[in-house]
Amino acid sequence: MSLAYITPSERFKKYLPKDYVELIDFGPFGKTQEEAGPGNMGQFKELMEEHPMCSGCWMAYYIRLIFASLPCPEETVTIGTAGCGRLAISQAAVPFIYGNYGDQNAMASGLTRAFRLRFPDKTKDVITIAGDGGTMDIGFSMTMHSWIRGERFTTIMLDNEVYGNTGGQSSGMSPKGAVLKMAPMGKDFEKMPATDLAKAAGCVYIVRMSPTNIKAAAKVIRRAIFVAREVGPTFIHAYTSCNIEYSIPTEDVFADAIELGKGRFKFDEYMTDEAKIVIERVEGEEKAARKARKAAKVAEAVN
Amino acid sequence: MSAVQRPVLNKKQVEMNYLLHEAPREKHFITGAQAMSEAVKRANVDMAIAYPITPQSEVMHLVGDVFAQGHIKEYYRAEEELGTMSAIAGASRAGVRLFTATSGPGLIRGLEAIASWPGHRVPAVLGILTRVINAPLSIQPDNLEMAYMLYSGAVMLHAENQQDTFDFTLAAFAIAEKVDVYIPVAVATEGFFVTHAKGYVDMMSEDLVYKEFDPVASPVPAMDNETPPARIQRDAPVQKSNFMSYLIHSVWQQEIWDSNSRAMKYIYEYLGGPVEVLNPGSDIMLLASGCAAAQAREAHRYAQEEGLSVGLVKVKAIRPFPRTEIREALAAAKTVIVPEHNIVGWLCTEVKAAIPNGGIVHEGPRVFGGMTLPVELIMFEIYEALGIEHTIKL
Amino acid sequence: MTKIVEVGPAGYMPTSAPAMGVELAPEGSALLYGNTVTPEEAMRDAAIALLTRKNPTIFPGPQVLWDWKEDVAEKSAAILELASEIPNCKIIPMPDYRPKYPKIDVKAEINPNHPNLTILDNRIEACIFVGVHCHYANLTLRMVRAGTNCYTVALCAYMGHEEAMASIRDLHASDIAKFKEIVIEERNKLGIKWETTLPPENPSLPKEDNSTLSPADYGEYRSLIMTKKGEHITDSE
Amino acid sequence: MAENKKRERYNIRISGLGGQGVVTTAHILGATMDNAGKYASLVPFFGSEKRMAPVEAYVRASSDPIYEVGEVVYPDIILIYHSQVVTHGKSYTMPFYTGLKPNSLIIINTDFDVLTEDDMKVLNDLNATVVQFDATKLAKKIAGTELATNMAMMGMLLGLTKLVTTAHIEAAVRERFLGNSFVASGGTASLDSAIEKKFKKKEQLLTANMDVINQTFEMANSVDISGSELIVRFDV
Repeated sequence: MSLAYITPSERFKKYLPKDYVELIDFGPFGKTQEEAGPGNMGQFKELMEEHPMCSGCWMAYYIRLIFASLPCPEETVTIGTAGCGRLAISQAAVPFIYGNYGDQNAMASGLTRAFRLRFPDKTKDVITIAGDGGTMDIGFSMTMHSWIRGERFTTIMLDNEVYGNTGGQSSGMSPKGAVLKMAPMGKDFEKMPATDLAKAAGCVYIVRMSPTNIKAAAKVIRRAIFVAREVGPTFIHAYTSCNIEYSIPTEDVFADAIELGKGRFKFDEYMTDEAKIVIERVEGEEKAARKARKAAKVAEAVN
Repeated sequence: MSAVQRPVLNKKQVEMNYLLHEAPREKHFITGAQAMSEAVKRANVDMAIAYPITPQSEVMHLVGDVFAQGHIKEYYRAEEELGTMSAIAGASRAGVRLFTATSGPGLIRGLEAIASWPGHRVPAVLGILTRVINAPLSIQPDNLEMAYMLYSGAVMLHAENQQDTFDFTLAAFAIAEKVDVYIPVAVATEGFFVTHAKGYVDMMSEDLVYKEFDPVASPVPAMDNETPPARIQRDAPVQKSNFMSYLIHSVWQQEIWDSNSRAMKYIYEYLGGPVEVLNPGSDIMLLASGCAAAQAREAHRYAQEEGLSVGLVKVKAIRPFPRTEIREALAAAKTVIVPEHNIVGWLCTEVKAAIPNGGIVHEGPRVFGGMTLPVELIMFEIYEALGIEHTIKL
Repeated sequence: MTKIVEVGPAGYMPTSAPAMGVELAPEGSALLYGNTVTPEEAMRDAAIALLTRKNPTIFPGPQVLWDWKEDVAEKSAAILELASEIPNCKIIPMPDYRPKYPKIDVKAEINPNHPNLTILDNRIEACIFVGVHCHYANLTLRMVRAGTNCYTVALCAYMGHEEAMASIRDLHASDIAKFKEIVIEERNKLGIKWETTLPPENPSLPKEDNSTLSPADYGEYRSLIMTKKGEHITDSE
Repeated sequence: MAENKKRERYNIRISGLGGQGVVTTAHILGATMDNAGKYASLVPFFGSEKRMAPVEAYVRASSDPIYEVGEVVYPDIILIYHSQVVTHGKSYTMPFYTGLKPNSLIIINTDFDVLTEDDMKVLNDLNATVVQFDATKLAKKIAGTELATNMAMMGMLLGLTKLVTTAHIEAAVRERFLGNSFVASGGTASLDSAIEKKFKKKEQLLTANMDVINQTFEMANSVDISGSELIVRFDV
């Protein structure tokens, strides 16, 4: 774990803007989940800062949640593509690569392999975060082939079931019948079976969900990253509504997310036996570490 | 993970100047595809990614063999060219030395990503083994695809033969990685005519390699979480706001073309300059690049044997375009003949625009669609230009 | 000396210095207004600019602001020593390269995507860029030349910058120390009285006070965004 | 171009059918010239090298360095590996003598006279020499396989032109069958293994090939083609 590149040089510390100094002192770097997890995401400027998305954007919320859940933000690189999502992703203090249209999983393939050859003894996490269009339409072949090749990184699809950034066109992930731009008579084919495709292509950990439960969502993100480190490709298909194009009043965004969480985004978690072993081990270790810290705290209090 | 263990090789790392100019060389009789993969072997490449397309496939399968032999560290066959070129862009952010190659339609398919490499500051080396791109389908050599690369911002070298292919490819890595350049270098040569044909190549020992890639000596930080700044999106999408104008994008583009022009001094250093001129001051100057330069060289030889006032300008660097050098070389010419392997005559257009008296540039001869450019075709133009009677029947 | 690269503003869309024929100085030399000169000559002209123009400022970049490399401590110390010899010199850092949304704090930092905001707001007429990656330095220097009347000095660990009025290449801490000596010499020649003083600290805006916000400000999903330390989030379903 | 320059350099076009070893011949010819300290460049025809489909390969051989690349459009020497190239027009270059330069040489593998009256008139006007023999029969007779047809054709060519010695050829053939520096399509490689099985040992294969070549050298030595009739026939 290297924090050197985010540690201010001693002499310049007082010449840096405060929020940069706070990155290390109060930011999520080098911290445990209890100290810096989603439960505390309000305290970090990096995750709090004004996002450039529409008011009430559920995607912006989920992206913040992703960053708050990272097991090791100081060793993580995110990759995105054109779409609303990258506007928020680029606000975080984690490196973000913005490539060409839909090529995030191809980029991640190169990046992950290059990291492994340059840093054989380090863990560097790579996550692609793209919309339904980038992941399942324009980037489809690159997404699928990165899974088929067994590339070890995490793919997160922010599914708002529409091309929000270009003004509300129908996507492969739009539900059948949805009347959207470029589907003026209603979309005439089914929503693409993303998680089935992921399973067929060899993803070893797959979750479909509507991230309304903060703890459950964080757990899934971490599981996906831990498994990708050791076993193979992992995929999270998350519902992140577009309240503008689907005309969801801001105050109803949460209710809509809960509603879809009961419907086509019903929680579904798949893992291979190999993935399961990793999850059980890592979560066991985390639990033990939590216990140990608690015990130490109690001991300290007693003393 | 592969069950087969690749051997660990111990090689001597040297500077590019030593490698190209001082290291003892031995003559080999090999194909252009072999020449390119032999250069990759000596370039200490970290990673190669490619999607097969004829005639490039010969090069990249040989590079795969070179990987299996332990000369490079990582290699895979990607899903298609856009995936390939994007993966190169991704790997490049981690700070490794990269190579890929493609041909004709593959280049066009990957062009969206390739055109973004310079702006992304991707110092990869791209082999272009030329091939017909237009319908109907054909696998034959025709370098029209190079015209589509001219405005990408990449440095472009055009190899005449197997020896050039070897030397240019090797030098390309050093040029691409200079801090004041740091953009991709494309090394083009004609498919089949060079890739699948054997020629003599003087090569240094494969125990010598170009010194390791240094991701710190870079005009942009590697995105490896080792180099500051932490808050980095290396290629921020530019959106105009009250606080930002499009000026950032325009100066960024200028920077890419400035970097391209800064490559010229290294083209002099490693390749002896962007042009080779034989018999300067002749009445007729043949000007050509790539295989057309080989045909022109042959025509030049015949013309010398016949005592004709014919000179040759071989253009090695297409980008940066050697405007000054070409002006100088053509200053005394009465006629310039530009043989080319494409229908549009992209080199001819550039040459016409580069000199003050563009009218002396003769259009062609051009062949395309995989046709050979017989020396007789060039001789025909020379005789016609000089008003000499001849017996050439085409 | 013909000044090829001059103090701006050069206008709406200036020709780049390389396109005007400026080439990077060879090893052992420096660039001054686009001409190859000795490093001392360039430093002397730069020193006079920093001593005579308004609001001299040093813009340190990520390579010297963060503690990632052996030579950072030595270089950052040398930069501060140099700053403390330039009367009323300020230090405004360039801590990273991403554009600042929604708004940059121009007193606290400079950014390569919109450097002129900081330079114009602070009326900076002479500045030094040091420790900025070459790509971003070139972009910044060109925009500064385009839109401001600021004299730019580039202190570069690599090959220098055509766009700067004065460019020093292959920079080591010892070169910064030498520059400092030249600044002192020129200051004395100009008869400027100055006691070695470190520049003022970063004047970042005070941290926003979120304590006055109420959960009601955050609508339906307030609990997800505004969790406070110690506040327990139960399942929201 | 000056006429007197022509004979220092041979521009060879080889026309045959898929499976006859046309591309292999080009590579061996190239290596042979290399072994002799001379120069060669070759361009294999690529595309659909299916069995019995037309195949062309091109070799330039010279005592001076060669710059030119690409197909030989105006050849001095043409090798025809199969009578169907002439009779059925199984060739990418029609008629088979297209582009032939004056005073040139054509070697045809056939067991009957393939040239028409019209062909002979054109070739006579060009002062060409046509060497005609049944290379396939010779290959079967000496090596026991028609796969050595290309050796017979190459042997005849080199025997007539005397560009190299049999030692240079042997080294090249040895490199071709025992070395690994050869680049060709996958089909050629599987053909090799078929031959290997037939001969059990590579050495045997080599010897058989060399026997064919030596025999054609002898045949070539027995005639002087300069100033000969248009057609020179060998009995096998």
